[in-house]
Amino acid sequence: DPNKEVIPGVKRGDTIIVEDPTGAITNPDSFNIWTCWAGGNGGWSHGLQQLGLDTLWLIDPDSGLPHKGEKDNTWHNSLAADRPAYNKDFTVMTVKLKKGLYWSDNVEFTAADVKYTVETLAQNPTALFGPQFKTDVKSMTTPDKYTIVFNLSAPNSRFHRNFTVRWNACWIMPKHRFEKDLKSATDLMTYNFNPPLSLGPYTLKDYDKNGRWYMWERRADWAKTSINDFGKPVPTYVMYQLDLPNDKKVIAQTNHDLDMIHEVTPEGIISLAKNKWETNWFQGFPFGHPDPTLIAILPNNARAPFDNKDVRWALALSLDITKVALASYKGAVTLSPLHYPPTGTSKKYYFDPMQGFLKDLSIDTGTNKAYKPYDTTIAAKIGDMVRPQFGDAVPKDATRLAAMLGQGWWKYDPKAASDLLIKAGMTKKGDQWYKKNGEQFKITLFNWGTGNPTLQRLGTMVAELWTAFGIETTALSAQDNGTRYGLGDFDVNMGWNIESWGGNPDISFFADSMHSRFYTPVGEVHNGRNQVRYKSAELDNILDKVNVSDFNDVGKSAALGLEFLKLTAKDMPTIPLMSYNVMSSQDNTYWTGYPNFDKPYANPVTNWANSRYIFTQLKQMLPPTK
Amino acid sequence: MINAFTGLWKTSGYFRFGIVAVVFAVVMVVLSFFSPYKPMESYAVAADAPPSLENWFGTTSRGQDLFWQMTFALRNSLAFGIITALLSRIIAIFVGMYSGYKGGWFDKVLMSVNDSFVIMPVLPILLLLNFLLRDQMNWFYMSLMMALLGWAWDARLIRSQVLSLKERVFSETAVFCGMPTRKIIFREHMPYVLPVLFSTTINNLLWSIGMEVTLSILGLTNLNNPTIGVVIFWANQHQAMISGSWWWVAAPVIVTVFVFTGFYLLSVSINEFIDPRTRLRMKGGAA
Amino acid sequence: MSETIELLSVQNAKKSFRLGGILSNKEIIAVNEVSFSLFADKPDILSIIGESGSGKSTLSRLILRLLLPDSGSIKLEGTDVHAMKGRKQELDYMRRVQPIFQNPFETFNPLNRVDEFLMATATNYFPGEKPAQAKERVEKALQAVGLSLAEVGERYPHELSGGQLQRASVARAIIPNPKILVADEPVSMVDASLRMSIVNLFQELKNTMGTSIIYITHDLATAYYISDRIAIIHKGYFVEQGDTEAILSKPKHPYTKLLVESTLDPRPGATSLADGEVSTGDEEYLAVGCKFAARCPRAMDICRKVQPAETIVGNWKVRCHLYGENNAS
Amino acid sequence: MSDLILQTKGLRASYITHLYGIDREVKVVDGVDLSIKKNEFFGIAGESGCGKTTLLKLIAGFCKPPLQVQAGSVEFLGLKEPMSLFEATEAELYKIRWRNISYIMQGSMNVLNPVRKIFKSFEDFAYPHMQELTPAGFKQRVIEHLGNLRLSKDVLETYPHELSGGMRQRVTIGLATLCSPEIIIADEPTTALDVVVQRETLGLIKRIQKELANTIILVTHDLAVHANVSDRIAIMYAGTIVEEGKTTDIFDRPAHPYTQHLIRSLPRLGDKEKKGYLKGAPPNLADPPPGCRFHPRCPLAVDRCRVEVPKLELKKSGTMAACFLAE
Amino acid sequence: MTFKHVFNKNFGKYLLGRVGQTIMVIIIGITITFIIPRLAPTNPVELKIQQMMVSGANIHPEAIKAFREAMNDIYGLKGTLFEQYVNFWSRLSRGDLGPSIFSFPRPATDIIMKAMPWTIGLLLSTSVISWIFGNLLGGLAGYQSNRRWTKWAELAANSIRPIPYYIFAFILLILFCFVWPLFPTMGAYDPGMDEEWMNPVFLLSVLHHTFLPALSLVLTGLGAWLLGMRALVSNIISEDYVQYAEVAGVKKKTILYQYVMRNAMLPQITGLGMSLGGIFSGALITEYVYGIPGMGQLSYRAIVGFDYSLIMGVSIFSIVGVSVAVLIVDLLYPIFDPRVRLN
Ligand SMILES: Nc1ncnc2c1ncn2[C@@H]1O[C@H](COP(=O)(O)OP(=O)(O)OP(=O)(O)O)[C@@H](O)[C@H]1O
Ligand SMILES: Nc1ncnc2c1ncn2[C@@H]1O[C@H](COP(=O)(O)OP(=O)(O)OP(=O)(O)O)[C@@H](O)[C@H]1O
Ligand SMILES: [Mg+2]
Ligand SMILES: [Mg+2]
Repeated sequence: DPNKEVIPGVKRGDTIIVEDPTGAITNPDSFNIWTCWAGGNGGWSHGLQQLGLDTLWLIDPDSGLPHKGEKDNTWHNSLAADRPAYNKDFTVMTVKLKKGLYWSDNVEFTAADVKYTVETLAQNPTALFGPQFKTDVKSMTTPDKYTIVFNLSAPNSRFHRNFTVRWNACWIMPKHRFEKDLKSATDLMTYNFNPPLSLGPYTLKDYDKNGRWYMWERRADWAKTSINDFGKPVPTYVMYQLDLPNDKKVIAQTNHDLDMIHEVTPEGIISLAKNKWETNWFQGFPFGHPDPTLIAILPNNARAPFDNKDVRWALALSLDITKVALASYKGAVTLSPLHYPPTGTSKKYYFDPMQGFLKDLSIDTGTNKAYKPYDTTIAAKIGDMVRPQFGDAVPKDATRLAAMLGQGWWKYDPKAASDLLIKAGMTKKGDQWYKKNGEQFKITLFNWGTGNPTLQRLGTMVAELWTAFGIETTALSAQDNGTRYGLGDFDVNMGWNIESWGGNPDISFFADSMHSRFYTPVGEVHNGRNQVRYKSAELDNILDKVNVSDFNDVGKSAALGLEFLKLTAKDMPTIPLMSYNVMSSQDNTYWTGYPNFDKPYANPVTNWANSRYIFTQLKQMLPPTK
Repeated sequence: MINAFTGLWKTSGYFRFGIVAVVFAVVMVVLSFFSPYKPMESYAVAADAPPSLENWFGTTSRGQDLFWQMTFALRNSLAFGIITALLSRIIAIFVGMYSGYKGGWFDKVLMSVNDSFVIMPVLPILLLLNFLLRDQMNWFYMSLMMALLGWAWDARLIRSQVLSLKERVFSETAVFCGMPTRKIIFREHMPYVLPVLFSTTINNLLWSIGMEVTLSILGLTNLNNPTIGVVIFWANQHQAMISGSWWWVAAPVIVTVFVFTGFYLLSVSINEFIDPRTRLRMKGGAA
Repeated sequence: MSETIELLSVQNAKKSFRLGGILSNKEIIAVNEVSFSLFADKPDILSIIGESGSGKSTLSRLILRLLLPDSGSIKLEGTDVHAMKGRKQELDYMRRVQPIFQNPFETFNPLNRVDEFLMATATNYFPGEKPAQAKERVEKALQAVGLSLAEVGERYPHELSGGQLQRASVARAIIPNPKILVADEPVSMVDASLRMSIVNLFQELKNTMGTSIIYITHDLATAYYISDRIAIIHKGYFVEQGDTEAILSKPKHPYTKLLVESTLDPRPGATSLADGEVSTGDEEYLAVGCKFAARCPRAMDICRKVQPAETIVGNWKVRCHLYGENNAS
Repeated sequence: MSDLILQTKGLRASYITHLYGIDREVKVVDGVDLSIKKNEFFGIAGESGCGKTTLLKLIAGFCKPPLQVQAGSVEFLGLKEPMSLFEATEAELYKIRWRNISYIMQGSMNVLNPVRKIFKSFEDFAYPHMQELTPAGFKQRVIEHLGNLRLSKDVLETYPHELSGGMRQRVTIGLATLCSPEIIIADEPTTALDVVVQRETLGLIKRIQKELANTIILVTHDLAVHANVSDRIAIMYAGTIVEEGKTTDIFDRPAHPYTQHLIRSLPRLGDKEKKGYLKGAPPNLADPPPGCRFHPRCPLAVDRCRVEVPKLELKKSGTMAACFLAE
Repeated sequence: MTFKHVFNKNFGKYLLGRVGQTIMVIIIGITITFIIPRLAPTNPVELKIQQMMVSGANIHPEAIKAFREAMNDIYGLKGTLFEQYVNFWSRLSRGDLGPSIFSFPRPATDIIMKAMPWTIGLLLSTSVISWIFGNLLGGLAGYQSNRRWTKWAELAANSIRPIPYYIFAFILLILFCFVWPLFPTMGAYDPGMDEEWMNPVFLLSVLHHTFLPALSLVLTGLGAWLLGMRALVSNIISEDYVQYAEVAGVKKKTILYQYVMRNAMLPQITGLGMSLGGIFSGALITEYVYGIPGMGQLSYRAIVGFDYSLIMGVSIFSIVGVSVAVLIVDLLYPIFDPRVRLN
C-alpha cells in the first residue's frame, strides 16, 4: 500500500527502505564520522556517507555510470572538478574543485572547507586520518575559492587516496558549522554533529533514538550537489533500517517492508528468489554480487610451521574447494587463486592475463620437482554439483560458468599436500600429521563469528577438510579472536586482507599494508597493518615502485599489479579463496532499476558510499495518490 | 522395585509416556555409538533431503543425516544436562540440608554464600566465563560452570524443607537415639526431601539444556560438537526456518519436546510415587 | 534434704519468648523462677500440671537441652546441662535423660521402621557391642514394656496401634537405662484404655528400674493416679508443689482448685459444667502481679500488683498472696 | 417415629484406594443402624481409629473418594419429606448444609483457614445460607452470636493463629451454630483442650443445645465427656456399634465386655485403684477378624464369637448390645 | 495488620540485620562481576581497535597508538587489578560508572537508563501476567486435577517449555507477522514517534509492537508457574481447612482462591520476587528477535565488547534488583501470610 505512512508525513510509495547491515548503532545521536570510535559504533552507513557527505573523488567498484566530464565510468570527480594532479616528484597535489556546490543550509562549498577539514583532523591524534595528515601534509594553500594545493612532506603518488572513496575516505567538514560549534579543534572528539549538515543529495529528516532507522529526505536543491552529474535521485525519501536478524529480513521483504536487503544467507536468497517481484545481481544462480574484497585463509607467516611456504601450499592443496564453495555459498562463489578479488574490472586487468602464468606455474613437492597445482575444471565441477538444484540458471557453457564461478583454483590433491608436508619435515602417524619436533600438527582456526553465517560455515568447512586430511583443526569463533590476531597469537585466521579499488587496477589500496615497514614481531601489538606478518624484499620493491608511479597511468599500475600477483601466487603468504559474494536482494514492488550483472552500474550493497548512484537510476512503480 | 514399575506402568499414562520417551532417548544415545557417519561430517549424504524412509529426519544443507546427527546431539546434551544436574544437586543437597539442620552461624554464612549465587545474573556471567575460557571451553567445563550457577535456589528449597522437618518430633527422637547429624539428615530427612530433589533435578536438567541452547544459538559453545543447541545453531546459520528445510529445525525441537515432556511426565508420576504420603498409603497407612 | 544427692536440680529457670513477631514487642516469660529437684536415691514420679500454654513444654525442652534458658541453671548430677558440648558429652547426657513425646504417631519417622530407632539407640549408646547384643538390649527393653521384637520388628509406625507405639517409644527411651524420663503429655493423644496402660507402665518403671519420671500433663486424674509429687504450673510459675495426694485433696492455690473442679468426673452428671468467660491465652502472661488474679475468685488488690513469692505452707510450697508472709492466714 | 431426626440403615462404607496396582479396602463402617431423635444429645464413643470420624462424615453426607458407601442409607427427617443423603443431588445437599445440618470437624484447631480473618470465614460458611440478611445485618448477627459464645467482637478481625485453642474451638462452634441447624455434628470438639477450657467448652455446647433445642451428635473417645453431656451414647468398636443406650444405663450397667472394660478403666480423682488395660491391638480394618470383631481381645470370648457376628439387641440392662454373652 | 508498632526495637534490629546481609551479598556479587571480565586476556580497548579495523576504517598506525593510550586513560585500565577495583568503588560511590566504550562518550548509566524502561515495561508486565495466569491455571489444574482441560493445559505448558526460545519466538513471528500479518515485524514502536511514555498514541503503538514478544514471554514463562502452583495446590487440598470448607459447602470459587491458592502463594511470591529482580538483565533473545532496545541486547553487546563500564552497570542493576526484590518479598511476608514472624 503506497499510501501507508512509514513515519508521519512520509508515504511508503515515496520511500525506499534500505537495510544498513551495521547492526544497532550504540551512539545513535552522533553523526561525527571523523572520530575513531565512530568506526566501532558503525554510525556511518545509515545514509550519512551515502547521502549526506561528499569528498573529492569516488571510485565505483563495478563498471559505473556514464556521466559528465569523465570518460571512465568508474571514476567520479565528485567535489573535485578533475582528477588529482601531482607535480613531477609527487610532492605537491593540486585539486580543482567544482563550482556551485552548496551545503544544505545554502552555504557554498569551497576550498576552505577542505583546508579546514585537514587542519582540524591533523590536530587530533585519535581522529581518523588525523595522524596521516599530520605526518604527510606539510602545508596547504588555497590560491582561490576553488583550488587547493597540498604540499606533501615526502613524495607520495597516492596521497589522493585519502579523499577517494571506494568504501570510505576522508569526508569534508562544513567549516562554517564546525567553527561555530567547536571551541577548539580537540572538541571534535566529543562533538555529535547533530543534526548533520549535508553536502549530498539528501538531508536527515528523522531518526530512531535507539539507532534502528534513519530517514533521509531529498534536498530541494539536490542539483547543487555532485549527484547532478548523474541526474535526479528518484525516491523522495530513503530510509535505512538497521539490526535485523537474517530471518526477519526475509520476512520483512516478503511483506514488502524492506526494498533492499544488503545480504542474507544463500538459503535466504534462494527462498526470496522464488518471488516474481524480487531481483538479485544474477537473476537466479549464483545470485550474489562479488564484492571487490577477497576472502582468504590467513596463516601466521611469523609462526612455525606456517612460516614455511611448503606448509602453506600443503594447506591449500588439501582443501577440496568445491566442498568449501558448497558449504558456504551453496556453490554460488567466485573463486580466486590470486591475491586479488575476482571482481569489477579485474578480469580484464589481471585474471585473463594471469591464466597462462597459472597454468604453467609449477612447485616442488619434494617428490615432483615440477608439480602443476592449477586446476581449471573447478567451475565445471561446481556447476555439475549445483545444477540439480538450480537447473538452467547454471550455464553449461564453460566460459560463462567461469565468468560466474571463477576461472580456476588449486587442485584438491592430498597426495601432493602430503608430499609437501613431508618435504617440510613432517611425518604422518596413523591418520594424523606430526611436526618435526614430534608434536602433533594441530591448528586453531579463527573463524568468522555468528553474525556472518555464510563465512562461518566456510571456516567450519575448511577446518573439517584439514581435519579429514590429518591436521586436527578447531574452528574457533571466540570473541577475542581479533585481539589475538592482532597480537600475532594465532595459527590461522579467516578474514579479509585484500580489497581492490574495484574499477581501478591500482594495488596500493591494500597492498601497501603488506610492506615490511609495518611488520611487527609476534607478541607485539600490531598497528592495524600487515597482520599476517609477511616480510618480503621483493614485495617491498614492487610497492616502492607503485609509490612513485602515476595513479592515472592505469597501464603502469596494472603491470605492477601483475608482478605482485605472480610473486604472491608462488609464495602464497595467504591462501586466497574467493570474492566476498554479497547475497543482496531487491524488491521491485515500489522501485525498479536496481543494478545487476547485466547492468552493473553500481555495487548493489547498501552500505557503500557509491550506492548513492543507484537512487538516480530507479523508477517509481507505485506513487502514492495525492 | 519391579512391582512398583509394573504398578506404575499399569496405572499411570504419564509413566508410560515417560518410559517410552526415556527408552527413545536411550536408544538414540546407544545408536550414536553405531552411527555410520561422523557426527558433523559434511556431504556424507545428499543435502537438503526432506524426511524419508532413507533419512528419517531428513538431511541438512550440509549433507548430514539429521537422524544420526540427533543421536549425537541428544547424547551430548543429555550428558551435559545430567552432569550439570548431578553436580548442582550434590552442592544443593549438602548446603541445603546441613545449613537447614545445623542452623546458627553455620546457616547464616552458608546462606549468605547461597544468596550471592542466587542473585548472580546467570546469562551474563556464563557469557563472560565463556569468553574467558574460549578454546578450552568444552561441554564438561560448561556443565561445571552451570552447576556452580544452578544450585543456589534449590539449596534454599531443600533448606526450607529441612527446617520444617527439623521441627517434627521424630527428628528429636532421632537425636535422642544418639544418631549423628549425618545420619539424621540422610536417613531420616532425605526421604522427605526426595520429591523436591527429584522435581528440581528435572527442572535443572531442562534449565541447563535450555541455557546450552541459548549459548549455542548465540554461537558461544563449541560449534563442532553436536548438541541440540548446536544443531539448531547450524540450522539458523542456513536460515532453515524460512528456506523450506523445516525438518532441520523440527527434528531437534520435536526430539527435545518429546524427550523432555517424557522426562517431565515421568518425574511427575515417579514423584507422586516417592511422595511420603503416597508411600505411606501404599504401605497401608492413612496419610 | 542436704543428705540426699541431687540428680536433677532446676534453679530459678527462666525462659522468655517474644510474641507476635516484628509487629509487637510483647514478651512473655513462658517459664519463670522455676525450681525443683529430683533425687538420685529416691526415684520419683513428678507430675507437672497446667493448662494449655502454661509453659509445660517449654520447661521440658529446657531440661532436654532443646532450648537454652535465659537465666537460672539446670544441673544434672552437678553439671550444668547446657554447658555440655560436643558429641561425647551430649551422648553422656542423653544416656541419663531421655524423652517420651506427646504423640506416639509422630514420635517415629513414618517412613522408617520402628525397630530401626530402637536398634540405633542401642548401638549408639553402647558402641562397642555386636549387633546381637544390641538386639538383646532392644528385646529386653521391649519386654519391659510388654512388647517383643517379634511384635514390633520390621513394622512401620502406622502398622502399630497407638498404645503399642507409645510403649515402643518408652522402650526406646529406656534402652540406655536413663535415670530420668521426661514425658511431655505422653497420653493426651491416646484413648482412655490405652492411657491407663501407659501410666501403669511408668509406675512399673519407677518401681523396677528406679527411673525418675517427670510426667507433664493437664490431666489431673492420671497424675493423681501415679505421681508421688506434683507441681502446678500457671503462666510460667510453679504456683503449688508438693505431695500429690495432699495437694489434690486440699488444694490451697485458687488455680489448683479451679483445675480440680474442672476435671470431669466420669459419672453421669457428676461435674457441673461451667460456661463462663473463656480463658485467655497469652494475655494472662502479660499481667502484672499474680497472673491468675484476673480469673481468681479471691483476688485482692495486692494480687494485681505484686507477684507473690513462693512460701511453704504446711508441707508444700504455694505461690499465693493468700498464704504469703503478709497474709499468713 | 415422628420424633426422629436422622436415621441410618445398614450403613456400610470403606476406604478404597488403588495405588499403582495395589488395591486396598479398609472397612471402617460396617452395618451401622442409628436412630437419632430430635432435641437429643447423642454421643458416640470408641477408641481411636474405630471409624467414628468416618461415620460422622457419612452422616453429614460428605462422602468422597477414597471413602465409598457400599450399602445402607442415611436419611434426614427434618424436612417435610425424608431425604436420603446419598441420593440427594449436590444442590439439594447444599441447601440443607449448615441450615439443617452442620458439622464441626475433628481437629478444630486446624480447620480455620490460616490466612483468612475470622469474619471472612463466617461469610464463607454461613452467609450464603442467610441471604435474607443484608451484609451489615449479617455482621450484626455474627457479633451477637459471638457474644452468646462469650467471645468479643474483636475476634472477627483476627487470624486464627492469634487465638488460643479454646477460642478457636469456640469460633468453630460459632460457625456451625450460627444458622441454628437442627443437627450439629461435632467430632472430638474438646480433645485437644486442657481441663479448664474443656469444661467451659462443654458447658457452652450443652447450653447451646438447650437454647436451640436441637440435636447434637458428639463424638469423642473420652467417656468422661459423654458422662457429663450426652443423653444417649453408642459405643463403637472396629466399625460396628457394640452397645447403645441411655448414658446412665451404659455407665451403670454396661452390657458389652468392651464397654465394661472402658468404664472400668476410667481414672478419677481420689481413686488410686489399679486399672487394667486391654491386651492386643485393635483389629486391622483392612482385614477384620471374622465373627465378633472384639473377640481376639475379649476375655470372655467363646467359640461362637469367632464365627458368628452378634446383632445389636436390647438387653436386660436396658441398653442395646451386640454380644452373645450379655443377657 | 496494623503498623503502629512497625518501628519497634525488634523490627529495627531485624531490618538492620537483613539489610546488612543484603548489602554484603550485593558487594560479593558486584566484586565477582568486577573480577571475571578482567581475567580475560583481552580488554575493551583492543577489541575496539579490532572492530575499527574490521569496519574498514582507514586508520594510520599512529592513530591507533594514540587511540590506545587515550582510551586506557579514560577507562582506568592502568594500574593493578586492585587499584582498578578501589578506583571503581570510589567512582561508583559518586554514581559514575564511566563512559561506555562502544558508545563513547556516552556515560554507561545514561545508556542503561535509556534501555531500562523497555526492559522493565516488557518484562515486568509479562512476568506478572505469566505469573498470574500460570498460578491461576496451576491452581485450577491442581484443584480440579481430573478435568480434561487442565490436563491439556498442563501438557501444553510442558511442551512449550523445552522448545528453544529462539525457535518459539520465531514461530510466533512467522505466524503473526507473515502468514497472518497482524503485527509489525520491526521495532518497538511505530517509526517517527518520540519516546513519550505519557502519550497514549505512543503507548498504543508500543503495545501493538510488543504484543508478540510479550505473548512469547508469557507463554514460555507460564509453564513453570503453572507446574509449581499445581504441585503446591495438590499438597494444600488435603489440609483440614480445605476439607472443612468443602464439607460446609463453601463456594468452589472461594475455596479455590481464598483457601487453596492463597495458602500456596507464599513460595510463588518469592519466586516472583526473584524473577522480578532478574528482569534487569533483560531478555536477550526476545529483544534480539523482536528488535526491542532493552537491557538484554545491551548487556549482550556490553559483554561481547568487553565494555567494562556497561557490564558493571548492567550487573549492578541486576544484582541490586534481585537482592532488593528478595528483601522486599521477605519483609512483606507477614502481609501475605499472617502466620509468618520475622525473626
Ligand atoms: N518457640 C516459641 N516462640 C514463641 N513463643 C513460644 C515458643 N514456644 C512456646 N511459646 C509460648 O510460650 C507459652 C508456653 O508454651 P508451652 O508450649 O511451654 O506451653 P504448654 O504448657 O506446653 O502448652 P500445651 O498444653 O498447649 O502444650 C505459650 O504461650 C506459647 O505460645
Ligand atoms: N483417607 C483414608 N484412606 C484410607 N484409610 C483411612 C482414611 N481415613 C481414615 N482411614 C482409616 O479408617 C479408619 C477409621 O478412621 P476414622 O478417622 O474414622 O477413625 P476415628 O474413630 O475417628 O479415629 P480417631 O479417634 O483417631 O479420630 C482408620 O483405621 C484409618 O486408618
Ligand atoms: Mg505442650
Ligand atoms: Mg476421628
